[in-house]
Amino acid sequence: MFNKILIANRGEIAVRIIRACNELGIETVAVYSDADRPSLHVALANEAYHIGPSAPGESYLAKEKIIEVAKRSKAEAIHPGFGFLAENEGFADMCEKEGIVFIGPSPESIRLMGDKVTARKIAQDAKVPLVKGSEGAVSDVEANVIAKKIGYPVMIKASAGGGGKGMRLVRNEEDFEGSLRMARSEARSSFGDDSVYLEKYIENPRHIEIQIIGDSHGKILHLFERECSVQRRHQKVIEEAPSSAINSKLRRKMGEVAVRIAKAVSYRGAGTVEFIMDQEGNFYFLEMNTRIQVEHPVTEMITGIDIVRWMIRIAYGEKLTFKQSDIKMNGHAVECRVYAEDPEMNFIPSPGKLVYVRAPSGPGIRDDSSILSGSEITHFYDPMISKLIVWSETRESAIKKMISALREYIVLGVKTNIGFLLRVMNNEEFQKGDIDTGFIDRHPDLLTPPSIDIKPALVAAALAMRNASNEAEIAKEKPVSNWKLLSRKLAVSRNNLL
Amino acid sequence: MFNKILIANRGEIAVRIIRACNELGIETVAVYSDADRPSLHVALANEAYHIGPSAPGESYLAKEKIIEVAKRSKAEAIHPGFGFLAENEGFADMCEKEGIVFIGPSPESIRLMGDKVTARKIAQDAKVPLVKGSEGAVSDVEANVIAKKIGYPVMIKASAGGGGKGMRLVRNEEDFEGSLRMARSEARSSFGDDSVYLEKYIENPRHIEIQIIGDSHGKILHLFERECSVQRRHQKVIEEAPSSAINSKLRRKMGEVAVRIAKAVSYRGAGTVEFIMDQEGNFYFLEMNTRIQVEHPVTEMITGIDIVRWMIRIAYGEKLTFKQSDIKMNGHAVECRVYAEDPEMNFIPSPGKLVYVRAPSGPGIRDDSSILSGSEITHFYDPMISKLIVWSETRESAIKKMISALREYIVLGVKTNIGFLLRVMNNEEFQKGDIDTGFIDRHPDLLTPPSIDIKPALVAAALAMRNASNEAEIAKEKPVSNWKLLSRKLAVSRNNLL
Amino acid sequence: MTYTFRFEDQIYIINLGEEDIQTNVEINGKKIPVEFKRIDENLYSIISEGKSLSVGIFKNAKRVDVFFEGNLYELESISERQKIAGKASDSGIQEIKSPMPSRVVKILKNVGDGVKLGEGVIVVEAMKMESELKSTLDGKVTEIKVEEGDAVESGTVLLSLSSN
Amino acid sequence: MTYTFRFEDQIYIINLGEEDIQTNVEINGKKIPVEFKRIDENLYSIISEGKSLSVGIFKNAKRVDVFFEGNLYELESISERQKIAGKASDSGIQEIKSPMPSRVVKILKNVGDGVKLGEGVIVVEAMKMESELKSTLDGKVTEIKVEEGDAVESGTVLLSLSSN
Repeated sequence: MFNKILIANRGEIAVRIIRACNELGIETVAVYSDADRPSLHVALANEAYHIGPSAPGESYLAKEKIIEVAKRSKAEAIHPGFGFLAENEGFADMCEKEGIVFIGPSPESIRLMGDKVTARKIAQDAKVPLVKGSEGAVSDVEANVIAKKIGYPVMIKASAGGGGKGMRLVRNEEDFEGSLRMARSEARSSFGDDSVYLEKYIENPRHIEIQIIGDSHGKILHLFERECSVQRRHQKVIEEAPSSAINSKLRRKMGEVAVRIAKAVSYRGAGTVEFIMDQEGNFYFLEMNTRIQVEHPVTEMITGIDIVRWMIRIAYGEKLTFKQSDIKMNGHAVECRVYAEDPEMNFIPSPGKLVYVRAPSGPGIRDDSSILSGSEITHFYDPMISKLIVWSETRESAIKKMISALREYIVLGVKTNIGFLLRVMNNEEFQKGDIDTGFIDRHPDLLTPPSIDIKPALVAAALAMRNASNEAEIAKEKPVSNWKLLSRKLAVSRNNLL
Repeated sequence: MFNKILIANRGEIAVRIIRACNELGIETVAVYSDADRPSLHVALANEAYHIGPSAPGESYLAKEKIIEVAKRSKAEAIHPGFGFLAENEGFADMCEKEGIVFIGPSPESIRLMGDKVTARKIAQDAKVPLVKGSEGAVSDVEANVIAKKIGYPVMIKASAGGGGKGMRLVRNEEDFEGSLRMARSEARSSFGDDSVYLEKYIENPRHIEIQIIGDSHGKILHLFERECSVQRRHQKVIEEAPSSAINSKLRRKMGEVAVRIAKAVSYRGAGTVEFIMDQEGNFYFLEMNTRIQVEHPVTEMITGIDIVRWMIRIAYGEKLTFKQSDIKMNGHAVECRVYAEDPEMNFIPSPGKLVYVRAPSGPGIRDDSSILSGSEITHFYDPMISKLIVWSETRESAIKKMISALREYIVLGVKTNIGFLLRVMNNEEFQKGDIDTGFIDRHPDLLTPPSIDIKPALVAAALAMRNASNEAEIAKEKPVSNWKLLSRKLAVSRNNLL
Repeated sequence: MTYTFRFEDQIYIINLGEEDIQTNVEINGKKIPVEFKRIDENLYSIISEGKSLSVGIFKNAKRVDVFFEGNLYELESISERQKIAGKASDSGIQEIKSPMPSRVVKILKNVGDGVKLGEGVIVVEAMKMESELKSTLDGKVTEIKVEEGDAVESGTVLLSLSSN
Repeated sequence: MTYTFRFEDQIYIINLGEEDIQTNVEINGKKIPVEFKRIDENLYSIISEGKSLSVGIFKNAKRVDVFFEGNLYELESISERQKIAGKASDSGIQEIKSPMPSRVVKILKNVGDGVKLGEGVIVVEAMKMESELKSTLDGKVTEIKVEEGDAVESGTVLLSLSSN
């Protein structure tokens, strides 16, 4: 096995990879930007090196700096995590040339699947169902014509895209031009490439994806599906496995299709084939992500297979020790992404210092996080606080477990989506499994906390004030604090006010 | 299902039961002593009632007070957890008479198994192998004679005992009298009953126990074994499932024997049949614990069955929904009990305030705890900080995962056994599964931290001093603190000293 | 000790003793039996008539954040002077502020334009995502304080609206 | 700033600047390159020549507890006067102290009795368990300060031993 691995990432996925390395007896090397000096991935790795300023372009995307640290620290392999350089064929290529193992697929696989237009062609050749759309990237002029031909609603997507960025849904011709502009502008700033393509928009589809895993000896297997239909801003926020919309026959079929696509690009490592599924259960190829996915834990929970550990073992050349029929599905897993964001403000990120964090724990609870009290959510990176994952025997009890865990979660200092997640878990339609990508839009009531008995909050707030006052007193060693004086004044006149 | 349950316990097991209730949609009622007002079980329950002073006799053992709270809060059932009233037939009886469901076996089952002498007779009748010993409790005079007859080494055990209290191993006649006195004195203070019995001591046996579960409709199943051989002070500290010493044939046989004993007392709920096993694989009945066990999580991890949830469902009258052949064993689980204790001082408890606690988390990690930064370990209760449980595909990777998790654990303010647990996990014999109840005695080297590079500790200590000095400065608003003055004096003269 | 807070345009006066356990608390003159215990730096256990709650609290300048059961409640601690002003306010003027450091991408309205509750008025970009900020009332735009392309700090007032 | 500690009868003098990052630290006059960052209340990340460690620290009166990789190291912060005394000490006298509030059950030795390293000298009971406290040296009992049945506090000196 490798002696030492560099993790070219940050946050919870870097911590996740460090823990996997520990379990394989591999030394770990962390890299960090200015903002990440106090991060947990730095503290938990065996070695840590500073690679530049907080902006990703100057640190986590700086290929040469990362390669240099790998060479200096004698790391034999690099795990890219997700985002940053994970789907950067140039980086995979550089690693290869420098004699460092890139823990992921070949640069060629990344290239083929990275270009969404090429990916569509490969899927078409592999007889995988596809949604109607443009044949590749389009100019502004073409776009309008094609949009009309395939018929509204139409989806504009960044060719180099992924993760919902540079994506715009257009419902009618009037909105097309503005949306096209916004999509191109986002695509340019996110991927440095503003080419976009068009697809027929499937009304309220489910988002279903198949986890696949392949070794370097030609064996490719699938680890069943994940359902990621609950999305906001076109980004996943709640994921589960298995999907309540899929029976074992459909599961087998989708698994086979996914393996077929992976085989078409001689895929190696962990990857995800994403589909959308309409109300009738027809599924269409969306894209393939050639990396570990944020939501991989739900698959790990129901299969007992540690995907990150296997990525490393496969990169070292090991063979998969199991076959398709050995992989069993057991129970149900749900993941909630806990974000520093404001659901009442269209889920806008809420960066800031996490003054206090207390995560739940206990049976069937997994908290994948790199956060501790005092950590900072900066605007440089994704504002995720934690991935809270639960496992239980059935979907019903998994949802109840998630509710119990979310109610235990306490985060102070920033706005979070915890209340929103709780309201989704308590929603009757969600509990029935009646979900699709339009779920949140259909339920604006989920965005706002219900009115509550304010009494406990008032008592708590008064306690906070009293505390602050007591602490100030101790610090100042004065017998009467300003708070006290102020409060006395208020007390005198309070009868006039009520 | 029940609407409301009272939890007649404290600490992590109370928290464990509250979480199980949440998942079943049951309201929870906590009770607490003076010392436990700031405890997590109080904060997490839906309702909480004070029941008396910190000494267990006046609170957690005060049957009437607890029954009174149950009636006042309209709780329909009481879960006793372990310890305290869990194996108190009188309490189970009182519940029955008051129309409150006792979540556990019948008072009769508790009585039969609670008296170790009666339990031996039941086992004998059920054709379960037994170690040679006295026929019941013995007087001081008899004791000496019987000890000589069965031959040294001999074990003295409290008739009303359990959990290693009131137990003494005697290797030769000279020590017998003193040990008998100590055993009786411990038995008296722990159980209010100083009667003891004798057993032939099996040299370095393994401690193997079978988890059983029975519903009130006559179905009794077993959930395989746990190995709890690593013990200090005759108390378990590391447990795992499955045992590396047991093959599937022996597993089936021991499971059948355990179910046979349980059937002999018409057992209902979760229980554990404990055996010792000699080097040749012969096993002997030790005792049956008629309650949930501290180490139940390892069984939950390998079977996917939530034992605490099932206890509640069974108490409500539900039938077990699975049969013996449905129960599958998957992977390997290890539990380490993290204690506030000092391995270098014969594992003596180390009570105090936990100034800072940071528990590990992530895939396959389960931390069952009721502790947070600022919690107090008092001398009133068991000094357990947490049960750290890991699951992985194999025993080897589970041990590596445990090592990784223990290295992440940080506890300040009291002495802990974390370093000791780490040294056990890294021990070659332990890794080979070469363990028995004499393991710790054979490895005194595990009790002491190895000498290390002290440099990081020195830097850290200096940082702590600098911090304290800075904080004192801020508080006092003085430009130069006493620390600074002191340090300057030291700096001037330090060259004289090295 | 008396503390005064504003929450959702309501004013609450809380009277709280110095003891931790079994204190009677008064809210707007009404006594409620309650006891509480600090159990961690920012965490309190509150028990009132048997009901138990764990509540996270954080005092941030004049604001107190209270967090429980997944939801954050921001209470404004107010002084005597503000309290009187608060009673008289509710003037129907709302400011659209930047919720974080961002760049103004597009201003969708001109001064004097009518706006409906929930209608988008300005697009900002932050963390590589564009967000449309929406009107919080039915009314019209009274002032625009930024230009397209401006980089703005968290809390910068972008536009003012007044209600019909 | 200079800090002095005793650990396992060795004295260490640490010279530490005020900066958090890239400070050169001197231990007993020898420079070691190190940088550190506080990452939580009691938690520090220390990086030295690439090697990373997370270390828990807690200053408790004159003692600093340092916790990492599962082990607790108790360093005694010492003053100038103590430092000199420390050099001269190591007199071979050891005190057996009660590690927690407990009751003396049995005293196994008399004054003058010889003891071996690891031999039990006194039995105390605490938390319902009896514990035998053992000699930390080869030598003899010089003083017994308690009687059987005494209730003692944590840290109470029970016996004094001197080495051969």
